[in-house]
Amino acid sequence: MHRYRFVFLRPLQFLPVIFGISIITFILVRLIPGDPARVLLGTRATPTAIANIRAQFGLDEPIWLQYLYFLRNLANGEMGKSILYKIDVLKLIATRIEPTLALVVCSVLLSIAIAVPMASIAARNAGRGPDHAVRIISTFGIGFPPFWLGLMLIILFSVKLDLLPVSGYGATFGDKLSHLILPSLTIALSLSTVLTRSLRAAMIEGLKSDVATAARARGMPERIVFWRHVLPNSLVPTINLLAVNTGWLIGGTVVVESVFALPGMGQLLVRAIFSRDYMVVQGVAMVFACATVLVNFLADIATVAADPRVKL
Amino acid sequence: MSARAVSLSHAGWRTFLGKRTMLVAGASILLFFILMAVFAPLIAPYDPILQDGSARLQAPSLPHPFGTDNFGRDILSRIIWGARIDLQIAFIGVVFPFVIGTIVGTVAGFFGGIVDAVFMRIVDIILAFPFLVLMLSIITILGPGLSSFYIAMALVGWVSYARLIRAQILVLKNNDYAVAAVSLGFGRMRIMFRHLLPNAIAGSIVFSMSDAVLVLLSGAAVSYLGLGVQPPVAEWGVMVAEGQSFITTAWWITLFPGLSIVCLAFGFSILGDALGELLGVHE
Amino acid sequence: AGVLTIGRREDSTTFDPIKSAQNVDNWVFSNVFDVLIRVDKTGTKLEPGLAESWTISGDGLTYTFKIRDAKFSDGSPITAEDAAFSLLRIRDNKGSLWSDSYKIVETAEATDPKTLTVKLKTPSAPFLSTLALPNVSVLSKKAVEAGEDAFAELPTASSGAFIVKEWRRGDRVILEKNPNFWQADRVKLDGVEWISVPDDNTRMLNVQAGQLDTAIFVPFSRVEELKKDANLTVLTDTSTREDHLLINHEHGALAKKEVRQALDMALDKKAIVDTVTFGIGTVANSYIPKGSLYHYDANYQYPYDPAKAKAMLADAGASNLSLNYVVNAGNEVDEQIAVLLQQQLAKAGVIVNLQKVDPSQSWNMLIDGSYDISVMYWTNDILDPDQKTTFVLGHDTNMNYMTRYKNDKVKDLVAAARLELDPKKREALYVEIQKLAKDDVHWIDLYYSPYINVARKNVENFYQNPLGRFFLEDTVKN
Amino acid sequence: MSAAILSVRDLTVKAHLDDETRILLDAVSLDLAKGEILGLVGESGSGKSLFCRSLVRLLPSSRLKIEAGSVLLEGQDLTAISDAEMLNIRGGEIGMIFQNPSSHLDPVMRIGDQIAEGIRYHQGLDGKSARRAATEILSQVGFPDPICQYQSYPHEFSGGMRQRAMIAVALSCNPKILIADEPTTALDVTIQAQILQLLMELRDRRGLSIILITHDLGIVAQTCDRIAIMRGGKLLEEGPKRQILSRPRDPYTIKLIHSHPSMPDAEPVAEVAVAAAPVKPILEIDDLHVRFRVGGSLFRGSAVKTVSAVSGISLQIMPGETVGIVGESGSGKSTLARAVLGLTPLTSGHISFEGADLALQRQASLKKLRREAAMVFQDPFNALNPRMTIGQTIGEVLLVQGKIAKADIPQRIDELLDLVGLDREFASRKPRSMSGGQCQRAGIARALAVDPKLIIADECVAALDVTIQAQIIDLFRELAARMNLTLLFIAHDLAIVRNLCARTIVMYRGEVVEDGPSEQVFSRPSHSYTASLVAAIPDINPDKSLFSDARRVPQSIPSIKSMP
Ligand SMILES: Nc1ncnc2c1ncn2[C@@H]1O[C@H](COP(=O)(O)OP(=O)(O)OP(=O)(O)O)[C@@H](O)[C@H]1O
Ligand SMILES: Nc1ncnc2c1ncn2[C@@H]1O[C@H](COP(=O)(O)OP(=O)(O)OP(=O)(O)O)[C@@H](O)[C@H]1O
Ligand SMILES: [Mg+2]
Ligand SMILES: [Mg+2]
Repeated sequence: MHRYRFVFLRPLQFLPVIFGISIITFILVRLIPGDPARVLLGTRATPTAIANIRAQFGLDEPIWLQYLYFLRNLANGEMGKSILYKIDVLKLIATRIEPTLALVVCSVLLSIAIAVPMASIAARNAGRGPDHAVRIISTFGIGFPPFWLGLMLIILFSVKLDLLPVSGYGATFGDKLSHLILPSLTIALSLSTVLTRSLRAAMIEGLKSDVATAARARGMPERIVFWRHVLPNSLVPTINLLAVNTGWLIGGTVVVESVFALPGMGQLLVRAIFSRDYMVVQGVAMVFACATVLVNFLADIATVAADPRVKL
Repeated sequence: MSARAVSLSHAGWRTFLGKRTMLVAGASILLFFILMAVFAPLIAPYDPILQDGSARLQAPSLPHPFGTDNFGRDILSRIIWGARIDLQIAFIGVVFPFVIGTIVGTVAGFFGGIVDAVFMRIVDIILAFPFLVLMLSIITILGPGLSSFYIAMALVGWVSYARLIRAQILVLKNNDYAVAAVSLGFGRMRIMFRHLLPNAIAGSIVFSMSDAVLVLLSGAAVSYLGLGVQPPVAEWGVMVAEGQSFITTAWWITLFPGLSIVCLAFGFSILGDALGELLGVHE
Repeated sequence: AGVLTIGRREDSTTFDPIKSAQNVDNWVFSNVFDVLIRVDKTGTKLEPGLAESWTISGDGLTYTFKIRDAKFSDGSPITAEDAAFSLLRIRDNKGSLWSDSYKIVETAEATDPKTLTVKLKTPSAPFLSTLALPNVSVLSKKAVEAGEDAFAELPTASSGAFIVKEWRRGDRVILEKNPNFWQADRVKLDGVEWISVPDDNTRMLNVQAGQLDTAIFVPFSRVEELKKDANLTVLTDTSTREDHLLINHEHGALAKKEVRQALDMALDKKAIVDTVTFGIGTVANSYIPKGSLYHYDANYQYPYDPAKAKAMLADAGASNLSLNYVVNAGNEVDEQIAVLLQQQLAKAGVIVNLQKVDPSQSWNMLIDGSYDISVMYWTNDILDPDQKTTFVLGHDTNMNYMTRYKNDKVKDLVAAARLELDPKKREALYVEIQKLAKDDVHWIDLYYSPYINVARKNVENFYQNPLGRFFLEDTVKN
Repeated sequence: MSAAILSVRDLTVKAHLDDETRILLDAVSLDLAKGEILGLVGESGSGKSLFCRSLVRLLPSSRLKIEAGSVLLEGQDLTAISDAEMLNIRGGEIGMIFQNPSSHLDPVMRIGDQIAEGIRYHQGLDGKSARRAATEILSQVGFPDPICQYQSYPHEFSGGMRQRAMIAVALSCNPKILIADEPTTALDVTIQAQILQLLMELRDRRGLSIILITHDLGIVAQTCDRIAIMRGGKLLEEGPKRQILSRPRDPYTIKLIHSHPSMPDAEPVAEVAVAAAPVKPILEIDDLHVRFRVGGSLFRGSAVKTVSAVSGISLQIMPGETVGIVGESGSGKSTLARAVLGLTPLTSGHISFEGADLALQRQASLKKLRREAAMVFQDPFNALNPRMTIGQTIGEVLLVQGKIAKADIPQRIDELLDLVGLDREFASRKPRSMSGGQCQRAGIARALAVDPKLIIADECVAALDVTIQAQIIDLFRELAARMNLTLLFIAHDLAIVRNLCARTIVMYRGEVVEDGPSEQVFSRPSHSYTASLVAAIPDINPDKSLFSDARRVPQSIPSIKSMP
């Protein structure tokens, strides 16, 4: 299957992107005013203590030298030590990666589970009541700030109805899953609206398309026309939309993780930014970037799988 | 085969309105907020930042239809004044990315080759870059406030527009009228900006409407993380974020600004949908 | 019996006590490690910890501690050797954030397995208090030397009431009762889970929904509502927290004492207490908080008088005063105070420009002096007032807590008070200092506020002392 | 008309638009006999497709409604039955083939599955038997390796194969009637002949009745038994093929027949007396090669392949010549044209326009070209900027070229519009509000605005109706004669070239295989490829059979296009 040959070659393309991101994060975090040593020591820090910390983490070196060290570490598969947590950044990230990953996956699945039926209903009733209803719901879904929405969900489902845990993550699989429902729903409510809009448009197009006409002309009932011909043809733009939105989605997890106290990378990142834990910010940014690149890569594979015409 | 001249008689307008309900509805919502912003000093019943220690945390009532916050400030007045800031956020937060992205996308798509490759790698990098890291870093570098927010939005947001426009230009530049323009000896600038861009831009205009919603929400998220506009300025996102602590005791502090965001977002969305239909844009 | 779950804002960062200066860590340190000398529940007295008793030589330079018969959780005995090791480690270790505070220690040695002898370079009244810091807890020499990094991850031996069973990073620290703790009989709980829930609302909702037993850091705004909940008790424990308005004495008119006094009069602290703390705090009148050692209750309090303030400003030639107010972004209370102060000062004709920056940056701005006024708070780490006094008034390296306040008379008094070992005389010195500082308006004291925590009704004796330590040894969960 | 399998009576379809109700089909009555091929002919928009779609109640929009009339299929009125019953009629009784197989086949479903889908649904067969049946049908429509081709996706096929696949899908449920809506319009003449032959064979083998929609009378003449002519939603006349072709009654039919390019009485092209004096050629092409890199790029992997679109062409074009370039799709005609105009980089060889060599002095000769050569494009709508009025479009050219003073531009625009036979008021119209023919005239006016010596027209009439085609060709003929233009006319319709051009060049796979005076090329083709091309033109005279053994087109699938 030569159409899939890009799978082996594409990763080469990632290198410049990852490299670019490493430089940008490196410079960016160091441009932020404020000093990790001071954050670490608090307001009562003495100048000697601060100098001591700076020396310990190599922050007194010139930036370019720090970057070279960083690259050298990277080549050895390390990302330096967290200033705040004093452990290896990769090790730290490894402890935090699962909740974020699980959250993203659940949100995407849930969004799809919401978007496909919504879009189908809308598209098959285009211009009529159900269509308008879907459009109104989805515009409302996107308008609410997620932190507010999340809190409302907690109040409703956890406090009032006592159905689901308020926050946190859990230890067993089932436990984790029940903790993920509300946060995923919070993200899915906005993500699904984006997907619904795109799917709906593609489906309406598809229902009017020649492919659908041809299927009807050979006597296929509307059900088959829709599920066998229209839906598969609508998927590709949606897959790409999802891929493009990964960065945004990951950004969204930051707020949701903090509302739902999920011990993921988003929380780690926010705390790292506010405490100027350079190495951790760098590390998380790189991991996020790699994840985005990877998701786009997977989306490419999915696109190729979903549409035999596509060559990459 | 003669084309019918378009004349909008009275009845014509009626059918126009009939066909364009969405457009009209979206535009009206937007207009409503614009008027609200413009005439804020006239219609707001109270000074939006004036604190009244005797009227703290009052539930909605006749003198304060939307209630008051923990400083005794009138929520309605703050929402009305907030419209100024939020419309500004939506507008500026979209315009700069739009302009930058459009220019970059046009140039990259038109010239192709190395120019395109370089721009697209930059786009890749920014897309892969966690949006919030960039946003938070830039805002902390420049100090919280609107201008930092705009700069952050512009640095990140242009990418979507550049991608959209570039994709369009790549298709359009092989169109016969573009080839014709080349064969007739037109200059590159003319071809790019007079022939290609006007035909490529509809998608971006539609997208800019939903982008405005995202910008508003990013503003709110930034407020949640404490980096929103400087107090005591009234801004809806900040109002929702600040009101969070009263969410169970004084729901009105968050609900009304929240609803304002939703309504404005709603206006933008349906305007975007309608424009999309009008301009024949397929998402 | 039972496992107590506590919700807090942030997760621990490490278990190596010398490598953290964060409250989040100190709370857990004091559950897991014991110190030689403890601060009691009231926060005003020292009491024996692992040191059964101690003596101080006449010159105030030599301290001799008798180490109690106690064991680490791994069963090995706690010796003077371990105590000396811990004290020297916090002074000498490269990664220690506290070296400076223990530089005063000349030597520390185990003269016999149960006797620790410490020699100081100079006499120091607050020295004993500093031994109560959780950061200088007694660690097992053997366990630490087996691997510092591993120890910081998960301490293998603890001298305190609990042992660390598991640390789910970002989520929770799980503690289990230490059967070898020398006061194990006192400990009722089977275990404790410190759970991080960053969002204030979520944290409160967790307790309301019964998914957490307790939550700390209750926002002022929630107290009223939580009190109404029949399942909950809202605990307000005296703290050493004091919120104050820093003034940059080097900036123009602010150098004039009269101007600073006028500002103090222009502020309606009662209104702040009412609006921001919902009446929970109390108006402050001294930099030494009410309830702590040597607090001078009768200290002068500038009256709220905007008209007089305006007049005074005019007299001082500062009628068009315009101030740059650095606000900590993301801090709800700070932002609220800022908004309030802005309006209050406007009444006295002072224009305040709010500049919101994120906290790590604002410290830099304060240190660099690029501010006019800014609100900060302080909570004592140690029982002795010396630490705060030195930082705030003693012309230390931090420019008197970034205010650039200079008064040599006060400076001398601070130094004298540090060396004075007689409590009576010391108190007199501190009263004098408090009076002078008030008169100079080195900063404007705003309010004291208690620690506010919330617990389910089935939790008893959940208590935080003024220095912030949680006495979970006594806590009961029914 | 005894054994009418399908009889349509007074079928009326109306469109309920916002501001008016339009009658799209006006009481059309027609009969289709068993085993008969009925040709439905008419200009674009006359309602041919709509008629066929209304037979199976697949109207393109919910605003269109069948208002009156009946459609009797073996006595059953299709306008009255339920939707569920209709499902069995569609595909089961009446199969449809569409003009554009590329867009009607599901791109993400295997060809075989698309065929099997109908079989399973209509005949209730299980997967395996459906698969076997589908494979059988594939071989019936001429796929040489049906088992393998069952697995293919539409995009892997050439146009001709796709149309065969489309037919296979339509046949999958054994319909009695096949409706073929312009099944060959998108195809090359040679492929067209193959498909038409396939349809006739199927009719013979299966006893199908076929309605064949087309706008090419030649096709009708070659394949149908009866002809029906439509215009503006009305059936103008109907009758046996020979009767209509030889004794048309309606004036429109007469015009249609007479504008057919293959009509023998179309005036022979006057051999333009190329000045005897040795003139220099206006255009000289010497051993031109144009290769394209396909697939691979530096990062995208997949080995870089090159396609030779033009390989080794040498030509000389004299001033004032009208040269037709013909050849099947993909033979490199457009590439040649673009290369001449400097729109595509040359791989090797030389092109010199009035002595300026494009390879050696690129800038200079491009400048010259831009001022003295112009191009007319295939798709008239696509060639004009949709956002500009015709006046703006032409004015812009005049402005940029700067050959005339700014003040004279409006006047010149009027002159140009007059020249191409457009009303002056069209200056303020946008392409969207104009018909294809009008747009093409505007495109020609834009080309003339350059005041060119050379015009290259690439398939400029392919997208137009026959009648409009004839008008445009007349316009070219007139312009060429009047303005002493050199015309390079690219087409794949040989009849048109024969009609317009004095000289014809035949291209095949990037090479020129024949070059000479048109009469000679068409009557005595020297290359076998030319011969097969000529043979595949459907003649309007039914007696010059397309399918007679002498002209027989090979039936095998591997079309020239799909060869490596
Ligand atoms: N959805 C629609 N709404 C309104 N009018 C329509 C619609 N579809 C087709 N028509 C009109 O119906 C008429 C007949 O169209 P039809 O497609 O049958 O023409 P045709 O003869 O097949 O033309 P062509 O040769 O271009 O395929 C046209 O005038 C067209 O404008
Ligand atoms: N830009 C390009 N990149 C790659 N291959 C191309 C390109 N343009 C043309 N080709 C290939 O070159 C060959 C000749 O194409 P060209 O368009 O010149 O054919 P044509 O004779 O004009 O066909 P048609 O009648 O379909 O217009 C074809 O195989 C085509 O696929
Ligand atoms: Mg048609
Ligand atoms: Mg071509």
